[in-house]
Amino acid sequence: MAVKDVPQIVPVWRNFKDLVEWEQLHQTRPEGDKHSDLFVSLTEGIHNFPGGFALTTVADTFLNWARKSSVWPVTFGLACCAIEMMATFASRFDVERLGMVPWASPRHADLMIVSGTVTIKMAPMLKRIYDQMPDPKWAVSMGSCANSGGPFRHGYHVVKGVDRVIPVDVYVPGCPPPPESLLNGLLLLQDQIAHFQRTGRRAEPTPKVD
Amino acid sequence: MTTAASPSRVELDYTGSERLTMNMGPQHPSAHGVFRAILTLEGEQVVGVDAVIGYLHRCHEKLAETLTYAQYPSIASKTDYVAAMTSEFAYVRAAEMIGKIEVPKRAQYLRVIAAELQRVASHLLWLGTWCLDMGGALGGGATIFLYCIRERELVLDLFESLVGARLLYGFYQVGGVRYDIPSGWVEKCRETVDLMDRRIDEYQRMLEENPFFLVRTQGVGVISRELAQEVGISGPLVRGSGVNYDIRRTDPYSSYEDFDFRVPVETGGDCHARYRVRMVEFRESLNIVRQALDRLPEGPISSRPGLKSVAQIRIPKGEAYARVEGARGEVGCYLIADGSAKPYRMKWRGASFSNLAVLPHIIPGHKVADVVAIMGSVDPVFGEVDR
Amino acid sequence: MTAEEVRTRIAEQFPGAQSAGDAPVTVMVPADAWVPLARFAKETLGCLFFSFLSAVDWKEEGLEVIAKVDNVDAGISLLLKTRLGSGVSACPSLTDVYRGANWMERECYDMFGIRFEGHPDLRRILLGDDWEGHPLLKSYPVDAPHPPYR
Amino acid sequence: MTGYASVVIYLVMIVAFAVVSLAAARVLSPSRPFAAKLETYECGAQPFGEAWVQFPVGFYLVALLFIVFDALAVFLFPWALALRGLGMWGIGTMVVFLAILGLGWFYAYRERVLEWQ
Repeated sequence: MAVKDVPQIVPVWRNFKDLVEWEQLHQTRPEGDKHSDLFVSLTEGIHNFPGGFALTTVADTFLNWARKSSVWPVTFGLACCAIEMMATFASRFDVERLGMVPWASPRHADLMIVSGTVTIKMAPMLKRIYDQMPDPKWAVSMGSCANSGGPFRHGYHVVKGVDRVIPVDVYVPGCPPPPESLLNGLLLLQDQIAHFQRTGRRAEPTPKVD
Repeated sequence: MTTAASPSRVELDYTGSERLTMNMGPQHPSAHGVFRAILTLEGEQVVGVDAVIGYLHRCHEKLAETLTYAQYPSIASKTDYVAAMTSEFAYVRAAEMIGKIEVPKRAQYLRVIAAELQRVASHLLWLGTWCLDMGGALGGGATIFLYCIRERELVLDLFESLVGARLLYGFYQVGGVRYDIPSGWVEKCRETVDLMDRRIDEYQRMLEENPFFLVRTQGVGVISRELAQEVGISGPLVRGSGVNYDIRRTDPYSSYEDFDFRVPVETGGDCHARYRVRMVEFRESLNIVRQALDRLPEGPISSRPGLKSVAQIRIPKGEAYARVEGARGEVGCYLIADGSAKPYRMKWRGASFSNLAVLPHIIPGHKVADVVAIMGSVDPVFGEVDR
Repeated sequence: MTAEEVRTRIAEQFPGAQSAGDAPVTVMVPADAWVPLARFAKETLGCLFFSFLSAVDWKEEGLEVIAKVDNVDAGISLLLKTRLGSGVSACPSLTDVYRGANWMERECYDMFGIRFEGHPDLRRILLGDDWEGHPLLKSYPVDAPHPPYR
Repeated sequence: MTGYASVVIYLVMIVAFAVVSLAAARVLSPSRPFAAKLETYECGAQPFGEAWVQFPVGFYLVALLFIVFDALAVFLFPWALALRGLGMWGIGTMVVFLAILGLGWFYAYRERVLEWQ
């Protein structure tokens, strides 16, 4: 039977209920949490001098390089992904060569890798630990449970993604993601930190999603 | 506090009356996951424990009522995610018991090989994290952790070539197994098993004469024989307390009766006894894998046709309780089928839930550092505790 | 001690009990004979090992509490069942027979809302204390919304 | 005069290191204190009860012993560096010093302070 050329309906991402729900409910990073106001006013002052911009961009790249190469993750294992995270921390897929020392207390950590399912009873605890980490801090959501609730999304006690609790910078897909893809996520995070401009604007994630 | 007889002892008994309540909370390096113990302390002595669990309750039993028999095994592996093979085994075996589905001999042998390799990998992770907890990341403990994870990667490579996944597999299916052994896998498996034997001797030499390890584990966390049975702890814990209960021996399933292996039983009941039981289990599992590889029969790997639709497997009305000897004890699945493609009710008997239930009975009286050693020797996995 | 012998001893001890099967010997008793049956299984039949305790929601016929106990040395396993009757959600507690029943009954209360009389501290074990409803009942929706997390 | 120059430079460097690192931290670090961040960290749970409780005396004794033997270690380092120049006289003084502190240790050992019941 002749296939009439039916007008192709290209689904805009507005049609997906879950994506719209994500847009409303996901947490975003507070403004200006990467640089102190004193530093920003200092750099404004330097820009008045000739060649000031060259100095601040060099300072910025140096500062970003320093931050990028020693991002300490807090060991925050929730479920199965925690075992894969431990395998990434251990001898074969060593994260210490990226400068990441797994640390137990949030007071000395810069990065929180949420590895596992976030349940409703655990969410306030997770929020409190994220709050107790000193700025500047980042969050990596590891595994499909943390990304969007994963295989347990329809359970009554499961939070549909950790970005409803804390702002997330890098999502690592997989259930559980093998250590290679977690390392890839951490390298993406390091790129994001390295390309961060002093003006507080976050580097645009590529590819561009309209 | 036992005040010693000799008068010359400085009376250090507890002068202050207040007690400190402290959280060994969900995010704790030695919490083995999300377990919160509210400890009431008198100085260093733990006086009271109130265990708070449920931080990883992922509604397994409610989801089981909405997922069909073909879908749920991959979720079942997320209950005990450190020994994922034996978790799927329990669910699949329960469905086969109700539906009286016969499993071909080769599939039974493949299941035994996968389950025993999984027990070795799970015990390696137990030994690594336990020594990490006791020695501390910067203390001596990290060495054993790094060695054990290095060995565990060898077993995970075997699973990756067999199933394609490292930690959570969909290997078990109602009626048999999903994948067959790729070519060259048997030689690689034998080579890994021989290497593993030498490495376990290495750990044994490292730990057996280590005075710190002996002081931290001997006489710590003693579980008496009747308390063990009354609370329902199983696996290496109950065999460490002198009860000869191993489901592979009392209720042999999936042709375990073809293999001869020794069930280690210690009567000490403390952390060291559980350590010795697990070290013997390492070797017994490796022997079983060798015997299974020698006598691996030819034939089909599943008694049911390939899966074309999700709701293809229909189990007639009935109920069954299938139990499997997991790495942590008796993993059971009580299934009630009502003839449709989804079970009516599924109760998951997690071994770690009962193993953890014994902690409030044995921890009071120990020091705070012993709580860490006892938690490590109980080796709970919280996907199984909170289900 | 075979399953056949177990069934006869239970039949003579508890006239109201129907027992069947031999892998686990399933014994169905009315609710008031629940604790005596458990004590009988523990003391005379030697079933010291307490495997698990749970419940099943049969919609109209009401809730059913099940418990599994094993005699490890003799190799007998017993599946004890009792029907609470429709609309009834109270059941005598086994904690003074088996200490392992403490957490199991707290989970049954948490998931099914069954109040166990005689339980030392009956409160929710898996869900938060401020959680309304008992999820494993058939009337509870799976994908229950819980703002702001879901 | 030149002997003291190195000491002065050394002191200046010590002070400068402390001042520069603290100033850099204050300038560069985005400090956004708010209530939840400044709360005491108790493994993620809400801290309850207060920590001002009477501790048993054992902790205090262990702290005392630690300070005593830490001071001992501080004196050992310069002594070990300069030992070649001191010769037998140096060893003799250190033996006397160690004997006195050993007395303290022996007393603590005999009183079984270190055995934690």
